[in-house]
Amino acid sequence: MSVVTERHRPPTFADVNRDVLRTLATPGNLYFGWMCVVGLILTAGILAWTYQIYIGMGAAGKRTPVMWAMYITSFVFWIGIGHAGTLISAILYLFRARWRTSIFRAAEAMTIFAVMTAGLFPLIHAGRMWFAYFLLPYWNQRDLWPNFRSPLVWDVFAISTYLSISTVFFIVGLIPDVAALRDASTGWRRRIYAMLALGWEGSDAQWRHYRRAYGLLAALATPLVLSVHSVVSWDFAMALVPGWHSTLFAPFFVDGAIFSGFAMVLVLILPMRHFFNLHAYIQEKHLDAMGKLILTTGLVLTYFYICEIFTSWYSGDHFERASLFWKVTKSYAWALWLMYFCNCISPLILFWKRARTSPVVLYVVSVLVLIGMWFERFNIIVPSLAHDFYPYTWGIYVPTPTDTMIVIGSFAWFFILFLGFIRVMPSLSIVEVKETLPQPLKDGAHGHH
Amino acid sequence: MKRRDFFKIVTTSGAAAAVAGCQQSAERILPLVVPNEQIVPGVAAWFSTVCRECPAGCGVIARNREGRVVKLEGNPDHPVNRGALCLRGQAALQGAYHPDRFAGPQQRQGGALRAVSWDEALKLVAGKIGELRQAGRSKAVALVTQLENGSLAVLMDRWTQALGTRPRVSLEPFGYEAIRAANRIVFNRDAIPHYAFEEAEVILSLGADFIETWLSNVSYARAFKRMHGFREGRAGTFIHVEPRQSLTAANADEWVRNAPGTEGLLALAILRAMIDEGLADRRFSEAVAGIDVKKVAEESGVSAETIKHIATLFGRARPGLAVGGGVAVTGTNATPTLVAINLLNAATGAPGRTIRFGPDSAYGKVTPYGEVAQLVQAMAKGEIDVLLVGPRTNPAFTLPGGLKFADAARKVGLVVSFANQPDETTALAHLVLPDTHWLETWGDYAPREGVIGLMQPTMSPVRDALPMGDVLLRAARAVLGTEEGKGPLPWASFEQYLKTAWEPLLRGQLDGWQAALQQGGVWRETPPAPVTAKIGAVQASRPKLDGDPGGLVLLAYPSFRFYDGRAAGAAWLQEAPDTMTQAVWEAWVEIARETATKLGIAQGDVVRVSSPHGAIELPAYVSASLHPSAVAIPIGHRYAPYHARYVAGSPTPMNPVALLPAGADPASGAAAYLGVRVTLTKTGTRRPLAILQATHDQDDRELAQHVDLSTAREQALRGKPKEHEFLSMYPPQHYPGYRWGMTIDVDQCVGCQACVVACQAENNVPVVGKAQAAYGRQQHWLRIERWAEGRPERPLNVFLPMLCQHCEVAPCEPVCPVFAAYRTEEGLNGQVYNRCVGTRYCGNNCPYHVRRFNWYDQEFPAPLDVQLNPDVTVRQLGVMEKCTMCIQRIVAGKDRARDEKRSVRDGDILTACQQTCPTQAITFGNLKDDQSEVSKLAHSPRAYHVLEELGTRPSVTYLKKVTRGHA
Amino acid sequence: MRAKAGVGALGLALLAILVFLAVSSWSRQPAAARPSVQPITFPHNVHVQTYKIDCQYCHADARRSEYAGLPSVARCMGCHKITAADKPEIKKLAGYAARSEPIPWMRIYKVPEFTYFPHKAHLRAGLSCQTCHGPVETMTTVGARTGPRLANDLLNLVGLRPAPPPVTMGWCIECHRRENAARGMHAPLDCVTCHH
Amino acid sequence: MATTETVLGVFAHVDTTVRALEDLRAKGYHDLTVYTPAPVHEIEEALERDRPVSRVRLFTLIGALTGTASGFLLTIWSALKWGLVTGGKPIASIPPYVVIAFELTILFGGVATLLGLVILARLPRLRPSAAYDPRFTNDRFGVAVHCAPERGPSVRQILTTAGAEEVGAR
Repeated sequence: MSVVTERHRPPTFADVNRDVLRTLATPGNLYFGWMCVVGLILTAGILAWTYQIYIGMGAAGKRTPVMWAMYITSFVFWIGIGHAGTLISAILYLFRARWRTSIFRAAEAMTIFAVMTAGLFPLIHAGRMWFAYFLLPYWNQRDLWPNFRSPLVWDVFAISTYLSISTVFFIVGLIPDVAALRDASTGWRRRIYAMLALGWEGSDAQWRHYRRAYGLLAALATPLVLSVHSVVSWDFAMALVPGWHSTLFAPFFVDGAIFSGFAMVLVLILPMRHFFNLHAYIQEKHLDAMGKLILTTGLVLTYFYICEIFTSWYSGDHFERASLFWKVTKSYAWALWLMYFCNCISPLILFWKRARTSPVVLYVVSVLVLIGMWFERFNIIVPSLAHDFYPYTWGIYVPTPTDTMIVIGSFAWFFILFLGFIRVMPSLSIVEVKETLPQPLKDGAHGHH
Repeated sequence: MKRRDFFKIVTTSGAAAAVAGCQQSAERILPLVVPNEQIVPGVAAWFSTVCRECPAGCGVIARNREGRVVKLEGNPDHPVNRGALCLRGQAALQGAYHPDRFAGPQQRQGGALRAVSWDEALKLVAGKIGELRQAGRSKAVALVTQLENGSLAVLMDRWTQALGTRPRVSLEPFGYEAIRAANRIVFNRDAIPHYAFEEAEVILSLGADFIETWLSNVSYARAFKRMHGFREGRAGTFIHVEPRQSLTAANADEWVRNAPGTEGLLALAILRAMIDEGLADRRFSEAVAGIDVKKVAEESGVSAETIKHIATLFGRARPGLAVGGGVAVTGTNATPTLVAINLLNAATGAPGRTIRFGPDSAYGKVTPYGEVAQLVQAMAKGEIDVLLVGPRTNPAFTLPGGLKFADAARKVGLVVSFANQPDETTALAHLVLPDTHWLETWGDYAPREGVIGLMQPTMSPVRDALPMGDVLLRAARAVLGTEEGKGPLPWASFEQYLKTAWEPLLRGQLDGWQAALQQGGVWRETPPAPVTAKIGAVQASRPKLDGDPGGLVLLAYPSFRFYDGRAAGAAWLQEAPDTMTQAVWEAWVEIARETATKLGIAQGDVVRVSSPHGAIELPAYVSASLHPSAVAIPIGHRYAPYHARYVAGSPTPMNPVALLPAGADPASGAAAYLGVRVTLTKTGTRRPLAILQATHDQDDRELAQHVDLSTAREQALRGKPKEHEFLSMYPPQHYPGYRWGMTIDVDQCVGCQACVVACQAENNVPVVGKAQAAYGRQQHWLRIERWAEGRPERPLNVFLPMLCQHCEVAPCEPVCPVFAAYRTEEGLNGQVYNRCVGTRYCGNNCPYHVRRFNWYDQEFPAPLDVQLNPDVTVRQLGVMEKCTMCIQRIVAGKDRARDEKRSVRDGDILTACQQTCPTQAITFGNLKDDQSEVSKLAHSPRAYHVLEELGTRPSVTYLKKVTRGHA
Repeated sequence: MRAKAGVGALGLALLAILVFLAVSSWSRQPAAARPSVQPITFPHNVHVQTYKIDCQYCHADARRSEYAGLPSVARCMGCHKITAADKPEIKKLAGYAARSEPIPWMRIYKVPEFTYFPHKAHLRAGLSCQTCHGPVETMTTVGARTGPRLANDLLNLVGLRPAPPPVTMGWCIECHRRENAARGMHAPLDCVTCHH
Repeated sequence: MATTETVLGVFAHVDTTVRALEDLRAKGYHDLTVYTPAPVHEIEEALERDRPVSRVRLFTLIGALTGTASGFLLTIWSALKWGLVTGGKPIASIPPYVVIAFELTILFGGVATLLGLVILARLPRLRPSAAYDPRFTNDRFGVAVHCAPERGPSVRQILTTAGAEEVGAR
């Protein structure tokens, strides 16, 4: 516990190894308690899903015309969350933003788990999930293939690609760290880590290929990140529904995704920093940088909201205008205004540096942003459908215990994965932290030993 | 139950096997024991019969597949309905397959009905009647049936004579006795004539709901649209006077809202105005001597200008037709009112042209309500020991509450009901002898003079049942101690009697019986008899009303969905919305907005409606159009026991007849449906109605379009100015064979919902129940929307049947990830259920919202599952479904054409909705053929597409409604 | 260590629920029919080959109906009142006839609920029964393995294209395509022709 | 180890390691393996002068191009199988297929990159190489020199002079 107390002195390479390995020690009661709570919620969610499969989609509150509701809302929400990780690891890597190093591992893990959570929702949502494999292209005796014109098939491709590439990226990034774990552990753990480390030694040849491959992966992942949420946004933009049919959607969704992704990163990192005493690695300047990013993306999002309102007014399209007016004033207006408050107003506090460096303020803003971003998707999906072209069928969606439980259960699923992860894998990148540390020099100012 | 399983059931039923035995293992196939000549498994056999859901007596052909009737259609040869059928006729199947049908005869033992054998049951009846006969009290036996005028009626009358009982009572709750009485007075004919709506130039209806239930709704709706529908520049005018905006009122060019009970005064005032304008003969002055148009205007709430305007319009018509009916002319002043209407007719030259005595309606044979009331009084006095109540007759439900039928029935020693499903009367009966459903029985019925419909069993009985005629014959022989072939009632069965009775009718015709069976009966032209009108003074006054003088006038009107309640067992009808309110399942009390505001009642509040004779509690429907002095409740809403699965909570009585007094119109003996004032009290609870239409305001979206008559005429002559073509980035679509399309003439649609139920019957569309329907989960593939424009209290109503538009550029198709939705080579929007994963993307992206998702696995409670159309898949939970344009009929039509080595022509393929439409608003056919009807209509100047600006290019073309401005 | 055991138990419980979930969703799939022994050992070979009875003599509905139809018990008895009346199998038949009971044959050929298959149209196109039903004239009781097979599906999955098993969609389509190409027929390939 | 010997020097500092490398280079020792806990720019620079650019990018390129091609092939070929029209669009609708092709480009490119890494870096390695020491993933740097046995002492000399904490043969 040496380094942390001596804030004035940056950690050494050995400190890094020790501090990271410390996070993998046997969990305490607090951790087990959390696992239990999250596990119970997850169990309830799974039971709700089972019930829904058995009874039919009617168990969820969907109806004509609101045939998509909380499941797709949560799907888009989780995909959005999944954006921060790859953004931090790929785009910021290419931009050589050094502050990313202490947070990117947690963010990447979050990405993968968020995408895994998101990936469940199309299944939960499908009326006959047992035939969901129809969406995959595979050889079959009937010669039937999916309809590649459907944005849902694009989703299948985009999301599975995103999950694969993120996982590859994540695993590649983990290899040297797992090697460090291997060298520091004993017994069966050592054997498992040894297997996962693929015999990494950190030789110059390995590093050479590794760095090249990592750079290329980052280069591939960058357009991918931007494309995935664009594709998801096209689920809506390609449809005819007023409130969905907009060319604005791709950048709008990508920005929102980054916005919510960073909020989620903060929601995960701040407690980690607190409980694992990682103040030396996750410093105020890191928080400050993320605060700035949230503020920026929040302002961009506000601009998009204004554009959205402006275009539907300026289009002169009767359906668009009616839809907008209805959203702003009628049954779901509370959700819309809640969203505006969370996404447009609450991040403004981050204009102050003191707010950006205060973990409490950041945490509160992040939670608000997450709520706001969930409702953003809700506001795009539900009210647009509830008040679309055909007045005969207009109707309000009312959630049921089943779909509410499933959505809450999805958060439990995400957190259980994340809580599991931080106990078995280094949640800080040992290698990259070392890279940013002052090098151990015998003759330099900082050298010691 | 899967749709094709009944291949097995049927085939077991070479003999009359009960459907209960249908639980076969899924892998067994059972051949017939003895081949049945008429039935080929997999090929439909059609049997003609007569619909007995109301006394209109439409001809029906029943589609029999593997021994079970799966669909009813109107008999195209029948002169009454010409192939069309109303929603009640379509839903009659659900009566035959009613899940609560009695499994056999029942006897009340210890308060509950228990099964007994036919022999025991018959012995009981015969014993009781025999006893009375021995005691010389034969007159203590009473037989009450629905209106019968064929062989069964003759047989029953012979029966009553042979046994010396009281004369038979033909009980029809809506008997139109006052029309008969008025005709007696004015035209000296005790009859209800045939009204030739199609010949009239102007129709003036004073409360006659001829599109809903009045006399013969299918026939008159059809004739009305022939007169009223826009055809090559010609279109008649229709003025309707009623305090409530009924479906018929909504179809009027001008709906005049009057104070309840002032129809007679209005008729006289119109006549007065006609005379003043010189549009009617001076001899009619005598009749309207005391009438002052201004005073009538004051009393009726109809302005003097309106009265004069109507007089001008109607007076110029040669001929016109004035009809009176409905609740508003069934008060204590009903006869004078209808006399006044008769005089209007006489003044415009209607008799002999639009009003034809000769082909008189069967309704003329109904026992007047006054006599029914006498019977009930006799029962109450204990003069009746045996009461036999025929099938489809439910006096405990349909007789006014003031008559206290239930109390009277408790004084009867033996109440026998022939109903085959439980109702309010079987609840009082000591013995139930279930009659066969009319689809399972022999019979005949003459809806009007000259038209005799012949009934034959279209399938074997679904449950153990005997025709009432057989039971009566057997009982009588047991009483009289005679044998078969001897005595006054020698026939072995009613079937034998029927065939004997028909012999003289068919004399001289080779194979006459077969021909009559095939045609569905015999008909010949009956020329109209000349009549002269007798003009005398008319004492038109307001009706006498019971109850709190400060209360609201109760308008208890027959529901076009349930008639008097006999059709209410069909879940299809419960879920077919009332077109005006778009409410399903539960009944409601329609309260004028003014009254609701005053009493603080909001829509869905449960309101207690009380009269001196009873009280019922119903949810409120707040109406902007109802006359403020009235409240309206539909008659006929009741639930069958199996409806419990569809409606949560225990059902409450919904019958407004229970609030009515026992009184009658003294001149005719007609029941006074307009007879009581009621008071409303809020109960404080809420029970929101299941209303399917979110709003009647189309918010300038031009879904239901209309054009005024002069523009329509001009365009019909000169053609419509060409509109811009929609541009496309893609090459035009190629159709190698046919291209199917549909046109729907909004001007022809009267909103009767027949197509909705026909579609449900044809396509195995499930019923979902009140809560689900209220939550937007109804499964109908076709719906009729009511769009209202203009002032809410006097709106212009347009009915828009909405179904899958089969768009050429369908928004639903490209979004489907698995090609479950795609465009077929024949221009349909295909939906492959077994490929569907249930993402519901198509449902979102369909701007018309005609796609229906299976939120649950919908059940078809046995034996309703036997009705399922074997040609249509029963959809599993989690799949999307929608209108297929009856693809199974298209396949069958092409198959037939190919057998004959030709291509499909107009008429080869009729969709279920098109087939049953009384006004022929729907046309289906090949759009590639320039000569087909559908092509011609699709190029009409009135043609438009719903939400055309979206560029979906639908295959369904609508023709605009033609409005008459201010008539 | 207790904490670890708790986490493990939780994990196991979740796994169990997931398995249940999988099974419950799988059970929603329609079950396939299984062949079984017929109530009477009916020798097609004797009837068709020895006595040269036309298929449609017994399956008389094939040319006019969706279904091929089964002979009524009366039709069987038409011959068997006299012919071979002493054989045990015929006695069984006579028993059904005497009791006025239908013979509970096991179904061999069955298309799924969501598939419309008309015999009539295929006969009109000139197909012989054997094209689909195999050499029935050589069989005693008809037996056939129809419908999708797992092995076939797996082979397909890896890109091999084995011949589709009889009475599967691939099999229907193959024939329709072949006949359209080879004989200029107009066998429909439109989904909703069979699936409606 | 008949013909060559491996001499390992363990360093605690970057500057000493770089110095050792420079010295070895100057003396003509090119057959080196350097172990570092993290990539160090200076060390890389010292080594990179001798070494070619990693060929991983070739894998990436081929993978990505294969992805693009298979994306278009799969979509167009499978659409032609049944030729179903949806929404009035052509059977082979290129714009939507671009999305699939793009995603497959990335997917195949990424997988190929991983493959390239695994192949070129000779992963997975079942047994650690002789010169490896677990400290190299912690805070120590290793320089392994492969040389003829007779040159061993001279190498040791260079390493020790440069500042190695520990020098030994492996």
